[in-house]
Amino acid sequence: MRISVRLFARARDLAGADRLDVQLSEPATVGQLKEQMHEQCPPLGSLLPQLLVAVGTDYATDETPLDETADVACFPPVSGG
Amino acid sequence: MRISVRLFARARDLAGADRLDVQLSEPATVGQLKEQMHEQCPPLGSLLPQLLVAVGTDYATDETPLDETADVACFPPVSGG
Amino acid sequence: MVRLTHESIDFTALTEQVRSPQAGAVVLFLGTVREMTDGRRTVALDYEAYPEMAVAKMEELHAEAFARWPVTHAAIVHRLGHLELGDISVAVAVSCPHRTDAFEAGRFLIDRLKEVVPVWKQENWDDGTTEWVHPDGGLIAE
Amino acid sequence: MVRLTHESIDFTALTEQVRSPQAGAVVLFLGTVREMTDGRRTVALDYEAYPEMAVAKMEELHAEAFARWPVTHAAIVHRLGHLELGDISVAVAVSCPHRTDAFEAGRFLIDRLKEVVPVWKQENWDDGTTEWVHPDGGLIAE
Repeated sequence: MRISVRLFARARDLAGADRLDVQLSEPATVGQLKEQMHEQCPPLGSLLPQLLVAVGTDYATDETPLDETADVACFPPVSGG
Repeated sequence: MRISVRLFARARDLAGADRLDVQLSEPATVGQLKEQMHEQCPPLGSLLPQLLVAVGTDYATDETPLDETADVACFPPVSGG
Repeated sequence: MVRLTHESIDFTALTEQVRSPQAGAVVLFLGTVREMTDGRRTVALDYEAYPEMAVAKMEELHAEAFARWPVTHAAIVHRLGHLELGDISVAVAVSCPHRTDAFEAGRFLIDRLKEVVPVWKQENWDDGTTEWVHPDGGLIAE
Repeated sequence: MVRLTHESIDFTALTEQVRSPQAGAVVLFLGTVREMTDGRRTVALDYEAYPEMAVAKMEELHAEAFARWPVTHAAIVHRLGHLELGDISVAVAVSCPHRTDAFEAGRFLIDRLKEVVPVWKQENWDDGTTEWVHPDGGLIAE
Protein backbone atom coordinates (compact mmCIF):
# COMPACT_ATOMS: atom_id res chain seq x y z
CA MET A 1 0.00 0.00 0.00
CA ARG A 2 1.01 3.60 -0.47
CA ILE A 3 0.80 6.05 2.43
CA SER A 4 1.21 9.78 1.97
CA VAL A 5 2.71 11.06 5.22
CA ARG A 6 2.26 14.72 6.12
CA LEU A 7 5.39 16.31 7.59
CA PHE A 8 5.52 19.29 9.93
CA ALA A 9 8.09 21.68 11.39
CA ARG A 10 11.66 20.37 11.39
CA ALA A 11 10.58 17.05 9.85
CA ARG A 12 9.32 18.96 6.82
CA ASP A 13 12.46 21.11 6.69
CA LEU A 14 14.75 18.04 6.80
CA ALA A 15 12.76 16.25 4.10
CA GLY A 16 12.46 19.40 2.02
CA ALA A 17 8.81 18.56 1.35
CA ASP A 18 5.54 18.64 3.27
CA ARG A 19 4.61 15.09 2.24
CA LEU A 20 6.52 11.85 1.83
CA ASP A 21 4.92 9.01 -0.11
CA VAL A 22 5.90 5.64 1.36
CA GLN A 23 5.33 2.16 -0.10
CA LEU A 24 4.70 -0.56 2.50
CA SER A 25 3.79 -4.23 2.20
CA GLU A 26 0.66 -5.16 4.16
CA PRO A 27 0.10 -5.59 7.04
CA ALA A 28 2.24 -2.69 8.24
CA THR A 29 2.83 -0.84 11.50
CA VAL A 30 3.99 2.65 12.38
CA GLY A 31 7.40 1.22 13.30
CA GLN A 32 7.80 -0.16 9.78
CA LEU A 33 6.65 3.16 8.33
CA LYS A 34 9.38 5.00 10.23
CA GLU A 35 12.05 2.59 9.01
CA GLN A 36 10.88 3.01 5.45
CA MET A 37 10.76 6.81 5.77
CA HIS A 38 14.36 6.82 7.00
CA GLU A 39 15.45 4.66 4.09
CA GLN A 40 13.72 6.90 1.55
CA CYS A 41 14.77 10.12 3.23
CA PRO A 42 18.09 9.77 5.12
CA PRO A 43 18.09 13.40 6.38
CA LEU A 44 15.21 12.44 8.72
CA GLY A 45 17.65 10.20 10.59
CA SER A 46 18.81 12.91 13.00
CA LEU A 47 15.20 13.42 14.14
CA LEU A 48 14.15 9.74 14.07
CA PRO A 49 14.58 8.94 17.79
CA GLN A 50 12.22 11.82 18.65
CA LEU A 51 9.91 11.60 15.67
CA LEU A 52 6.21 11.41 16.58
CA VAL A 53 3.62 9.80 14.37
CA ALA A 54 -0.09 10.57 14.40
CA VAL A 55 -2.72 8.36 12.81
CA GLY A 56 -5.89 10.35 12.37
CA THR A 57 -5.75 12.87 15.22
CA ASP A 58 -4.22 10.46 17.76
CA TYR A 59 -0.64 9.79 18.69
CA ALA A 60 0.50 6.37 17.51
CA THR A 61 3.09 3.93 18.87
CA ASP A 62 5.43 1.80 16.78
CA GLU A 63 2.91 -1.04 17.15
CA THR A 64 -0.06 0.93 15.77
CA PRO A 65 -1.31 -0.82 12.60
CA LEU A 66 -1.70 1.15 9.38
CA ASP A 67 -4.08 0.82 6.50
CA GLU A 68 -4.27 2.64 3.21
CA THR A 69 -7.05 4.98 4.37
CA ALA A 70 -5.11 6.26 7.40
CA ASP A 71 -4.26 9.97 7.68
CA VAL A 72 -0.66 9.80 8.84
CA ALA A 73 1.52 12.69 10.01
CA CYS A 74 5.11 12.84 11.29
CA PHE A 75 6.60 15.62 13.37
CA PRO A 76 9.05 16.44 16.17
CA PRO A 77 7.97 16.87 19.81
CA VAL A 78 5.48 19.73 20.05
CA SER A 79 6.61 23.16 21.28
CA GLY A 80 3.53 25.39 21.22
CA GLY A 81 2.25 27.69 23.91
CA MET B 1 -6.13 58.79 77.55
CA ARG B 2 -8.91 58.95 75.01
CA ILE B 3 -8.82 56.76 71.90
CA SER B 4 -11.25 57.22 69.05
CA VAL B 5 -11.70 53.77 67.51
CA ARG B 6 -12.86 53.50 63.92
CA LEU B 7 -15.43 50.76 63.34
CA PHE B 8 -16.11 48.92 60.12
CA ALA B 9 -18.66 46.53 58.65
CA ARG B 10 -20.68 44.57 61.22
CA ALA B 11 -18.79 46.18 64.11
CA ARG B 12 -20.07 49.57 62.94
CA ASP B 13 -23.59 48.24 62.43
CA LEU B 14 -23.71 46.73 65.95
CA ALA B 15 -22.39 49.92 67.53
CA GLY B 16 -24.64 52.10 65.39
CA ALA B 17 -21.72 54.49 64.82
CA ASP B 18 -18.53 54.54 62.82
CA ARG B 19 -16.42 55.63 65.79
CA LEU B 20 -16.37 54.75 69.46
CA ASP B 21 -14.49 57.05 71.88
CA VAL B 22 -12.91 55.02 74.67
CA GLN B 23 -11.28 56.28 77.90
CA LEU B 24 -8.34 54.18 79.11
CA SER B 25 -5.90 54.63 81.97
CA GLU B 26 -2.27 54.49 80.85
CA PRO B 27 -0.43 52.30 80.09
CA ALA B 28 -3.04 50.39 78.10
CA THR B 29 -3.11 47.45 75.71
CA VAL B 30 -5.41 46.38 72.93
CA GLY B 31 -6.87 43.72 75.26
CA GLN B 32 -7.90 46.42 77.71
CA LEU B 33 -9.33 48.49 74.88
CA LYS B 34 -11.54 45.60 73.78
CA GLU B 35 -12.84 45.07 77.34
CA GLN B 36 -13.64 48.77 77.64
CA MET B 37 -15.35 48.82 74.25
CA HIS B 38 -17.57 45.91 75.30
CA GLU B 39 -18.48 47.68 78.53
CA GLN B 40 -19.38 50.92 76.73
CA CYS B 41 -21.13 49.18 73.87
CA PRO B 42 -22.66 45.81 74.91
CA PRO B 43 -24.00 45.01 71.38
CA LEU B 44 -20.39 44.44 70.30
CA GLY B 45 -20.30 41.40 72.61
CA SER B 46 -21.57 38.95 69.99
CA LEU B 47 -18.66 39.88 67.73
CA LEU B 48 -16.03 40.19 70.46
CA PRO B 49 -14.39 36.75 70.12
CA GLN B 50 -13.73 37.44 66.43
CA LEU B 51 -13.10 41.17 66.63
CA LEU B 52 -9.84 42.27 65.00
CA VAL B 53 -7.97 45.40 66.04
CA ALA B 54 -5.56 47.34 63.86
CA VAL B 55 -3.09 49.88 65.19
CA GLY B 56 -1.92 52.04 62.35
CA THR B 57 -2.14 49.75 59.34
CA ASP B 58 -1.02 46.61 61.19
CA TYR B 59 -3.01 43.92 62.93
CA ALA B 60 -2.58 44.07 66.71
CA THR B 61 -2.71 41.39 69.38
CA ASP B 62 -4.25 41.79 72.86
CA GLU B 63 -0.72 42.59 74.12
CA THR B 64 -0.07 45.43 71.67
CA PRO B 65 0.46 48.65 73.67
CA LEU B 66 -1.59 51.74 72.86
CA ASP B 67 -0.79 55.40 73.07
CA GLU B 68 -2.92 58.45 72.49
CA THR B 69 -1.56 59.08 69.01
CA ALA B 70 -2.43 55.58 67.72
CA ASP B 71 -4.88 55.18 64.83
CA VAL B 72 -7.02 52.32 66.07
CA ALA B 73 -9.67 50.42 64.13
CA CYS B 74 -11.92 47.49 65.03
CA PHE B 75 -13.62 45.15 62.60
CA PRO B 76 -14.74 41.55 62.00
CA PRO B 77 -12.66 39.04 60.03
CA VAL B 78 -12.15 40.34 56.49
CA SER B 79 -14.24 38.96 53.63
CA GLY B 80 -13.09 40.77 50.51
CA GLY B 81 -12.18 39.34 47.14
CA MET C 1 0.27 48.99 41.20
CA VAL C 2 -2.45 48.55 43.84
CA ARG C 3 -5.72 50.42 43.96
CA LEU C 4 -9.21 50.62 45.48
CA THR C 5 -11.94 51.89 43.20
CA HIS C 6 -15.66 52.56 43.17
CA GLU C 7 -15.73 52.25 39.37
CA SER C 8 -15.96 49.16 37.17
CA ILE C 9 -12.63 47.33 36.98
CA ASP C 10 -11.10 47.57 33.50
CA PHE C 11 -9.34 44.19 33.38
CA THR C 12 -8.09 44.85 29.85
CA ALA C 13 -6.14 47.93 30.94
CA LEU C 14 -4.89 46.07 34.02
CA THR C 15 -3.62 43.17 31.91
CA GLU C 16 -1.96 45.53 29.43
CA GLN C 17 -0.17 47.18 32.36
CA VAL C 18 1.60 43.95 33.28
CA ARG C 19 2.41 42.68 29.76
CA SER C 20 6.06 42.95 28.79
CA PRO C 21 8.56 41.43 26.34
CA GLN C 22 10.49 40.38 29.46
CA ALA C 23 7.56 38.19 30.54
CA GLY C 24 6.46 35.07 28.70
CA ALA C 25 3.47 34.49 30.96
CA VAL C 26 0.60 36.59 32.23
CA VAL C 27 -1.98 35.35 34.75
CA LEU C 28 -5.12 37.39 35.38
CA PHE C 29 -7.54 36.47 38.15
CA LEU C 30 -10.99 38.04 38.36
CA GLY C 31 -13.35 37.63 41.29
CA THR C 32 -16.92 38.15 40.11
CA VAL C 33 -20.26 38.37 41.91
CA ARG C 34 -21.72 34.86 41.91
CA GLU C 35 -25.45 34.28 42.02
CA MET C 36 -25.65 31.07 44.07
CA THR C 37 -23.97 30.46 47.45
CA ASP C 38 -24.87 27.27 49.32
CA GLY C 39 -28.24 27.16 47.58
CA ARG C 40 -29.14 30.80 48.33
CA ARG C 41 -29.59 33.42 45.61
CA THR C 42 -27.65 36.68 45.75
CA VAL C 43 -28.95 39.73 43.91
CA ALA C 44 -26.04 42.06 44.74
CA LEU C 45 -23.04 42.53 47.04
CA ASP C 46 -21.89 45.64 48.88
CA TYR C 47 -18.17 45.98 49.57
CA GLU C 48 -16.61 48.30 52.09
CA ALA C 49 -12.98 48.77 53.12
CA TYR C 50 -10.79 50.37 55.73
CA PRO C 51 -9.15 52.18 52.83
CA GLU C 52 -5.81 53.32 54.30
CA MET C 53 -5.06 49.89 55.75
CA ALA C 54 -6.41 48.03 52.72
CA VAL C 55 -4.03 49.91 50.43
CA ALA C 56 -1.13 49.37 52.86
CA LYS C 57 -1.80 45.61 53.00
CA MET C 58 -2.15 45.39 49.22
CA GLU C 59 1.21 47.18 48.87
CA GLU C 60 2.77 44.66 51.28
CA LEU C 61 1.42 41.71 49.29
CA HIS C 62 2.59 43.30 46.04
CA ALA C 63 6.11 43.67 47.46
CA GLU C 64 6.05 40.13 48.87
CA ALA C 65 5.15 38.68 45.45
CA PHE C 66 8.21 40.42 43.95
CA ALA C 67 10.38 39.11 46.79
CA ARG C 68 9.21 35.50 46.41
CA TRP C 69 8.90 35.08 42.63
CA PRO C 70 10.67 36.58 39.60
CA VAL C 71 7.73 38.90 38.91
CA THR C 72 8.03 41.33 36.00
CA HIS C 73 4.91 43.37 36.83
CA ALA C 74 1.92 42.93 39.17
CA ALA C 75 -1.30 44.85 39.68
CA ILE C 76 -4.10 44.45 42.25
CA VAL C 77 -7.42 46.31 42.19
CA HIS C 78 -10.37 45.87 44.56
CA ARG C 79 -13.72 47.43 43.86
CA LEU C 80 -15.90 48.90 46.63
CA GLY C 81 -19.56 49.87 46.81
CA HIS C 82 -22.61 48.20 45.29
CA LEU C 83 -21.93 45.40 42.80
CA GLU C 84 -24.45 43.56 40.67
CA LEU C 85 -24.35 39.89 39.62
CA GLY C 86 -21.38 39.16 37.39
CA ASP C 87 -19.54 42.39 38.26
CA ILE C 88 -15.80 42.14 38.92
CA SER C 89 -15.01 42.73 42.59
CA VAL C 90 -11.27 42.09 42.48
CA ALA C 91 -8.62 41.70 39.80
CA VAL C 92 -5.03 40.47 40.14
CA ALA C 93 -2.67 40.53 37.15
CA VAL C 94 0.88 39.16 37.25
CA SER C 95 3.53 38.71 34.59
CA CYS C 96 6.67 36.58 34.94
CA PRO C 97 9.23 35.13 32.54
CA HIS C 98 7.72 31.64 33.08
CA ARG C 99 4.20 30.40 33.71
CA THR C 100 4.75 28.38 36.90
CA ASP C 101 5.83 31.54 38.70
CA ALA C 102 2.98 33.59 37.23
CA PHE C 103 0.39 31.05 38.43
CA GLU C 104 1.96 30.77 41.89
CA ALA C 105 2.32 34.52 42.37
CA GLY C 106 -1.23 35.18 41.13
CA ARG C 107 -2.63 32.53 43.42
CA PHE C 108 -0.63 33.88 46.36
CA LEU C 109 -1.89 37.43 45.79
CA ILE C 110 -5.58 36.57 45.69
CA ASP C 111 -5.34 34.03 48.55
CA ARG C 112 -3.52 36.46 50.85
CA LEU C 113 -5.71 39.37 49.81
CA LYS C 114 -8.72 37.45 51.05
CA GLU C 115 -6.96 36.76 54.34
CA VAL C 116 -5.44 40.09 55.29
CA VAL C 117 -6.83 43.02 53.28
CA PRO C 118 -9.53 44.79 55.35
CA VAL C 119 -12.46 44.62 52.96
CA TRP C 120 -15.88 43.25 53.87
CA LYS C 121 -18.79 42.16 51.76
CA GLN C 122 -22.45 42.14 52.58
CA GLU C 123 -24.83 39.78 50.78
CA ASN C 124 -28.09 41.12 49.41
CA TRP C 125 -30.23 37.95 49.28
CA ASP C 126 -33.20 37.63 46.95
CA ASP C 127 -35.57 37.60 49.95
CA GLY C 128 -34.60 41.23 50.68
CA THR C 129 -32.37 40.48 53.70
CA THR C 130 -28.75 41.52 53.97
CA GLU C 131 -25.97 39.73 55.79
CA TRP C 132 -22.26 40.34 56.36
CA VAL C 133 -20.18 37.54 54.91
CA HIS C 134 -17.85 35.62 57.18
CA PRO C 135 -14.55 34.41 55.68
CA ASP C 136 -14.55 30.82 54.39
CA GLY C 137 -17.99 31.47 52.98
CA GLY C 138 -19.77 31.37 56.33
CA LEU C 139 -21.93 34.22 57.53
CA ILE C 140 -21.72 36.18 60.74
CA ALA C 141 -24.91 35.37 62.64
CA GLU C 142 -27.21 38.38 62.81
CA MET D 1 -14.56 27.08 22.65
CA VAL D 2 -11.22 26.20 21.08
CA ARG D 3 -9.66 27.91 18.09
CA LEU D 4 -6.52 28.40 16.01
CA THR D 5 -6.05 31.85 14.52
CA HIS D 6 -3.59 33.83 12.43
CA GLU D 7 -4.94 37.10 13.87
CA SER D 8 -4.07 38.87 17.13
CA ILE D 9 -5.72 37.20 20.11
CA ASP D 10 -8.41 39.41 21.64
CA PHE D 11 -8.06 38.37 25.29
CA THR D 12 -10.78 40.79 26.37
CA ALA D 13 -13.39 39.09 24.18
CA LEU D 14 -12.11 35.67 25.30
CA THR D 15 -12.45 36.61 28.97
CA GLU D 16 -15.93 38.04 28.42
CA GLN D 17 -16.92 34.74 26.82
CA VAL D 18 -16.21 32.81 30.02
CA ARG D 19 -17.60 35.31 32.55
CA SER D 20 -20.90 34.28 34.11
CA PRO D 21 -23.02 34.99 37.20
CA GLN D 22 -22.65 31.24 37.91
CA ALA D 23 -18.88 31.68 38.24
CA GLY D 24 -17.20 33.60 41.04
CA ALA D 25 -13.71 33.15 39.61
CA VAL D 26 -12.11 33.69 36.21
CA VAL D 27 -8.50 32.77 35.43
CA LEU D 28 -6.92 33.98 32.20
CA PHE D 29 -3.50 32.79 31.11
CA LEU D 30 -1.61 34.50 28.29
CA GLY D 31 1.58 33.18 26.75
CA THR D 32 3.52 36.06 25.20
CA VAL D 33 6.66 36.24 23.07
CA ARG D 34 9.57 36.75 25.46
CA GLU D 35 12.73 38.51 24.39
CA MET D 36 15.39 36.64 26.38
CA THR D 37 15.81 32.84 26.54
CA ASP D 38 18.91 31.47 28.29
CA GLY D 39 20.78 34.67 27.55
CA ARG D 40 19.90 34.77 23.83
CA ARG D 41 17.77 37.50 22.28
CA THR D 42 14.67 36.63 20.25
CA VAL D 43 13.32 39.08 17.69
CA ALA D 44 10.27 37.04 16.63
CA LEU D 45 8.71 33.58 16.72
CA ASP D 46 6.99 31.63 13.95
CA TYR D 47 4.31 29.15 14.98
CA GLU D 48 2.95 26.37 12.82
CA ALA D 49 0.40 23.66 13.58
CA TYR D 50 -1.03 20.44 12.27
CA PRO D 51 -4.37 22.20 12.35
CA GLU D 52 -6.88 19.32 12.27
CA MET D 53 -5.09 17.44 15.03
CA ALA D 54 -4.36 20.59 17.05
CA VAL D 55 -8.06 21.47 17.15
CA ALA D 56 -8.97 17.87 18.03
CA LYS D 57 -6.46 17.81 20.92
CA MET D 58 -7.62 21.21 22.18
CA GLU D 59 -11.21 19.92 22.13
CA GLU D 60 -10.12 16.86 24.15
CA LEU D 61 -8.39 19.04 26.76
CA HIS D 62 -11.42 21.34 26.92
CA ALA D 63 -13.69 18.34 27.60
CA GLU D 64 -11.24 16.91 30.14
CA ALA D 65 -11.22 20.19 32.10
CA PHE D 66 -15.02 20.02 32.36
CA ALA D 67 -14.83 16.39 33.46
CA ARG D 68 -12.25 17.05 36.18
CA TRP D 69 -13.34 20.41 37.62
CA PRO D 70 -16.69 22.21 38.03
CA VAL D 71 -15.94 24.47 35.06
CA THR D 72 -18.60 26.99 34.03
CA HIS D 73 -16.95 28.02 30.73
CA ALA D 74 -13.53 27.54 29.15
CA ALA D 75 -11.87 28.90 26.02
CA ILE D 76 -8.51 28.11 24.40
CA VAL D 77 -6.98 29.99 21.47
CA HIS D 78 -3.57 29.44 19.89
CA ARG D 79 -2.13 31.87 17.39
CA LEU D 80 -0.12 30.75 14.35
CA GLY D 81 2.22 32.54 11.96
CA HIS D 82 4.76 35.27 12.62
CA LEU D 83 4.68 36.85 16.10
CA GLU D 84 6.65 39.84 17.32
CA LEU D 85 8.03 40.42 20.83
CA GLY D 86 5.25 40.74 23.37
CA ASP D 87 2.56 39.30 21.09
CA ILE D 88 0.14 36.79 22.63
CA SER D 89 0.76 33.28 21.28
CA VAL D 90 -1.78 31.43 23.40
CA ALA D 91 -4.69 32.32 25.68
CA VAL D 92 -6.62 30.10 28.09
CA ALA D 93 -9.64 31.45 29.96
CA VAL D 94 -11.58 29.44 32.55
CA SER D 95 -14.44 30.32 34.85
CA CYS D 96 -15.56 28.27 37.86
CA PRO D 97 -17.74 28.89 40.90
CA HIS D 98 -14.60 28.96 43.11
CA ARG D 99 -11.05 30.12 42.52
CA THR D 100 -9.12 26.97 43.47
CA ASP D 101 -10.81 25.10 40.64
CA ALA D 102 -10.32 27.96 38.19
CA PHE D 103 -6.57 28.10 38.91
CA GLU D 104 -6.19 24.31 38.70
CA ALA D 105 -8.21 23.98 35.48
CA GLY D 106 -6.37 26.91 33.86
CA ARG D 107 -3.02 25.47 34.82
CA PHE D 108 -4.02 22.04 33.55
CA LEU D 109 -5.13 23.42 30.18
CA ILE D 110 -1.93 25.34 29.43
CA ASP D 111 0.35 22.59 30.79
CA ARG D 112 -1.32 19.86 28.73
CA LEU D 113 -1.60 22.09 25.66
CA LYS D 114 2.17 22.44 25.68
CA GLU D 115 2.55 18.64 25.94
CA VAL D 116 0.05 17.32 23.42
CA VAL D 117 -1.22 19.95 20.97
CA PRO D 118 0.75 19.70 17.69
CA VAL D 119 2.07 23.24 17.39
CA TRP D 120 5.74 24.12 16.86
CA LYS D 121 7.62 27.32 17.25
CA GLN D 122 10.74 28.51 15.53
CA GLU D 123 13.00 31.08 17.13
CA ASN D 124 14.23 34.05 15.09
CA TRP D 125 17.41 35.02 16.97
CA ASP D 126 18.85 38.51 16.78
CA ASP D 127 21.91 37.17 14.87
CA GLY D 128 19.60 36.32 11.94
CA THR D 129 19.55 32.55 12.52
CA THR D 130 16.38 30.53 13.03
CA GLU D 131 15.96 27.39 15.11
CA TRP D 132 13.07 25.03 15.94
CA VAL D 133 12.35 25.00 19.64
CA HIS D 134 12.51 21.72 21.47
CA PRO D 135 10.05 21.21 24.36
CA ASP D 136 11.40 22.05 27.84
CA GLY D 137 13.06 25.09 26.33
CA GLY D 138 15.83 23.14 24.61
CA LEU D 139 16.47 23.43 20.90
CA ILE D 140 16.64 20.70 18.29
CA ALA D 141 20.24 20.69 17.05
CA GLU D 142 20.48 21.85 13.45
